[in-house]
Amino acid sequence: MIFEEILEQINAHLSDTLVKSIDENASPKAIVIDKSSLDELMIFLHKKDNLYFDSLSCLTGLDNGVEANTMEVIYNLYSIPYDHHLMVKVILERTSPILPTVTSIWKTADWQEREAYDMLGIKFLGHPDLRRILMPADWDGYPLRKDHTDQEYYRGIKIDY
Amino acid sequence: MGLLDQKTGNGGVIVTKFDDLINWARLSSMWPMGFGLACCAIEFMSTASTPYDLDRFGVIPRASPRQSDVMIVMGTVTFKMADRLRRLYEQMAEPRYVISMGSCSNCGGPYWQHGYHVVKGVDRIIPVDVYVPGCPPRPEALIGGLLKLQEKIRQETIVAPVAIEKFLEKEATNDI
Amino acid sequence: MANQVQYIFDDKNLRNSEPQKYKAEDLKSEEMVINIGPQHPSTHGVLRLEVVTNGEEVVEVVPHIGFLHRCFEKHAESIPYNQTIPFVDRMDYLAAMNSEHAYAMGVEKMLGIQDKIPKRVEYIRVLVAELNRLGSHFVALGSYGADTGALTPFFWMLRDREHILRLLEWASGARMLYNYIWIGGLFYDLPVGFEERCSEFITYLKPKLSELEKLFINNKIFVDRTANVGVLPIDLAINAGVTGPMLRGSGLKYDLRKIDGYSVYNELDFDVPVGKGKMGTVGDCWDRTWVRVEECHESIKIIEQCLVGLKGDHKRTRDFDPQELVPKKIRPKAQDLYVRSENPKGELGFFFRADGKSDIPFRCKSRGPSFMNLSVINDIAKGGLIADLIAIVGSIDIVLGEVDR
Amino acid sequence: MVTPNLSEFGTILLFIVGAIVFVIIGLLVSKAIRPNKPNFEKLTTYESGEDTVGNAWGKFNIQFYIVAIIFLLFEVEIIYLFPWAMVFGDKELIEGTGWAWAWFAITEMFIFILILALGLVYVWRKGYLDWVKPVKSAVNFISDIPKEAYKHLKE
Repeated sequence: MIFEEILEQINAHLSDTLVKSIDENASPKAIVIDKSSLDELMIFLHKKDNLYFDSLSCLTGLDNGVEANTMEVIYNLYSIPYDHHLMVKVILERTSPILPTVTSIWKTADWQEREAYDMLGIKFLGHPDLRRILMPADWDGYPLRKDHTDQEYYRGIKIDY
Repeated sequence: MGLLDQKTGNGGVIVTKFDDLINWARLSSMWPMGFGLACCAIEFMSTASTPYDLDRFGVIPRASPRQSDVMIVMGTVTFKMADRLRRLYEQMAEPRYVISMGSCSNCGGPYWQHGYHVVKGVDRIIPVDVYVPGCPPRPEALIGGLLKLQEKIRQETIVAPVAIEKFLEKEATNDI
Repeated sequence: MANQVQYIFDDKNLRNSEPQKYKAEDLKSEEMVINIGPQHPSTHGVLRLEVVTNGEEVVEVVPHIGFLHRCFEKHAESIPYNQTIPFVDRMDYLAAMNSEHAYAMGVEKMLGIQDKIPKRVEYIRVLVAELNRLGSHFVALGSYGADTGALTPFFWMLRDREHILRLLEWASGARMLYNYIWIGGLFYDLPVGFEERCSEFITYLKPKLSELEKLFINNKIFVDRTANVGVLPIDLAINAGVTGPMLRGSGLKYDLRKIDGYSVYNELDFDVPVGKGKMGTVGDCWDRTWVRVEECHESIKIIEQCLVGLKGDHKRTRDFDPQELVPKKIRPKAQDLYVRSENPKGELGFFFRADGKSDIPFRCKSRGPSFMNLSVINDIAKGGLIADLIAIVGSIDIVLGEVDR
Repeated sequence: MVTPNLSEFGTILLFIVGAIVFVIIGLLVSKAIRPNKPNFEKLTTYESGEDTVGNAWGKFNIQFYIVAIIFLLFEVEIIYLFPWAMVFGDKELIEGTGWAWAWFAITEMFIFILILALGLVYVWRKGYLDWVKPVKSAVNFISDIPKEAYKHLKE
């Protein structure tokens, strides 16, 4: 089931305006969608009997910097029965990065979304408990943002060298 | 160990100073607390096991700080771990020593530049006695660190250094 | 000037940095919250489990992680590709070679040179990666024995692992964290006589492994401690992103070395052990441990084939330079790429975003297998006893450097 | 040989006093040597580096109480056997009564033990002894993807 057939399935069963653009030289090939159609697409990809994307390999949060003023969330999906990959990209504006959660479909998204929130401040609507997972709870700022500057002291300890 | 044995030789009766006896007892049974954080903990495990045996130095890893004399900080200390490390250090019984094993706990190690969550050296949290360099330090280096700590314990004395305190008091009174 | 102590003490520090989920008032009458906290012999590092117990029975397990978060992704997007390899080693410090192999394969695929890597380099990479897999499984089995109360396997396993460490030190110069697999080749070629010493080690190791199985794996006490404990059904495993020996223990023949066939794994024949529930149900702690032991046998088979290959048609020649394909300036064109490989703990994946302008990756996210494997601990440990919880944590075989990255 | 004017119990008393003194000296010497600097952090309870939640006076499960009571019951039974054993082996009594005393004492003790054994059987049959093991709740997660999809990956 190569990339083009997956595209046909999506356009056939869901609205064909759903896929905003295609990124050919990404490996695995990627489709860019809008966050409003995220839920619908993910459920379709998970449940469709000839797609069966049953494992969300990697959910990546990404900050494109202040001048581009966008953030991205990239889902790497893989289907164990049919052994095919798909990359789904969602572009959000940087000031209020909010998008729906997919924990109801894949349980592995729970911790990965919490990590994306912890590192970049991307809020996932409907997430069971969106808290910081790696950083201390009282750490201010999101470390992986391009414009992040560390606070000077934490517990009285100088952070920079 | 050099402390007590040159005093025997004639019939097995040991005549020694009180300090020597206590220091000899303390340095031959340094029980470290199993405070394994990262890669250095695995290197400590291979130091404690078969080819580089630590038991011959009396070093037996203990699980809780209450029963341990030495805290070997093995690995990277992060800010979230700093509070716990400070509490565990405080909960250790008094003649306690700290060996900072590995360059992560010495000075932040490879994470010194971009490690926002890494404490740049465990001596910002607790006083350290011996620093063992290496990333991770070879087992021989860790054993060297333990021997260095034994030399340090050998010079300790129970009796407070009275002369210095008297001098400081005299110094303090006449410059008011 | 040496750092003087700067830590400011405040008794609310602990709660502010990692708050408890359960306060004292919202506990039922005879429930108790126990912290199997960051400093605990059986958590294999700095993992904190907040366990709500009712007498001996575990009502809920809340894992708290992040105590070893060493900002890998910040480093990966601040320094060039080739300088990130030491940080990749320190992520899963038990299987550094496998992680380097995955990272190097990813960058080579971005540069488009992954098919031009000389065969000898590929064989050396697989050889040292499988040696490192043995070392990682040895520590897993050894510390699992120590968790369930048998110290002999711990010392046996670390004694055998010492041979591997010395072999890899002879090849790369370091015992645990090697920086040996570079992007496009290797740092050094194998020293002369490495293949002979390695086959000696393999012949020494085989009886040791069967000895271990008799003493530890088929030991009645160990079987009673682990059979039917922490059963992970296959549906939950796949959905929760569990991979590696845990997924294979639950009965799915899913090994990336076979499915993706990357590097030269498609030329080597080895089979993939799958949990069959010999001592209890499929997917319990015993199955996961048994799969790890069988994988050690498979790794030995792979190592033998690699040695035959390295002594045979991929022999060491005088003008073989392992660094000939290592590019001076690594500047891949703008693209996204997700590469994955089979780590001893599971599927280690790297997502790259190269912007094509600089030789520093724009974003490099690493998907740690232990991070996913650990997230199922509440589902499989709930309802068991505290002693079973310790056995389950041991069977998941987590490495905190990879959980927290 | 000088007859010791200490009675039997005198030597035992000396032995006890010697033991107590020996222990006290050991404790006092180590108390004098070791540094003693308590502070708030050191006196907090150790729970592998974390704060404790709630106090330790939690209510325990009733099973622990039942097993403790049953143990106590049979412990007391053993204590009653000690004085019996002292009297049972007494030489003069056995010769004096021509072995009748031995038989009487042994049957009396057996009756005593039998009654208690009856109690044990009762407790065992009623099931108060067996520990109520928590039933492991199976993980009820049903994936949307049918099992046949993985057939080729399962032997």
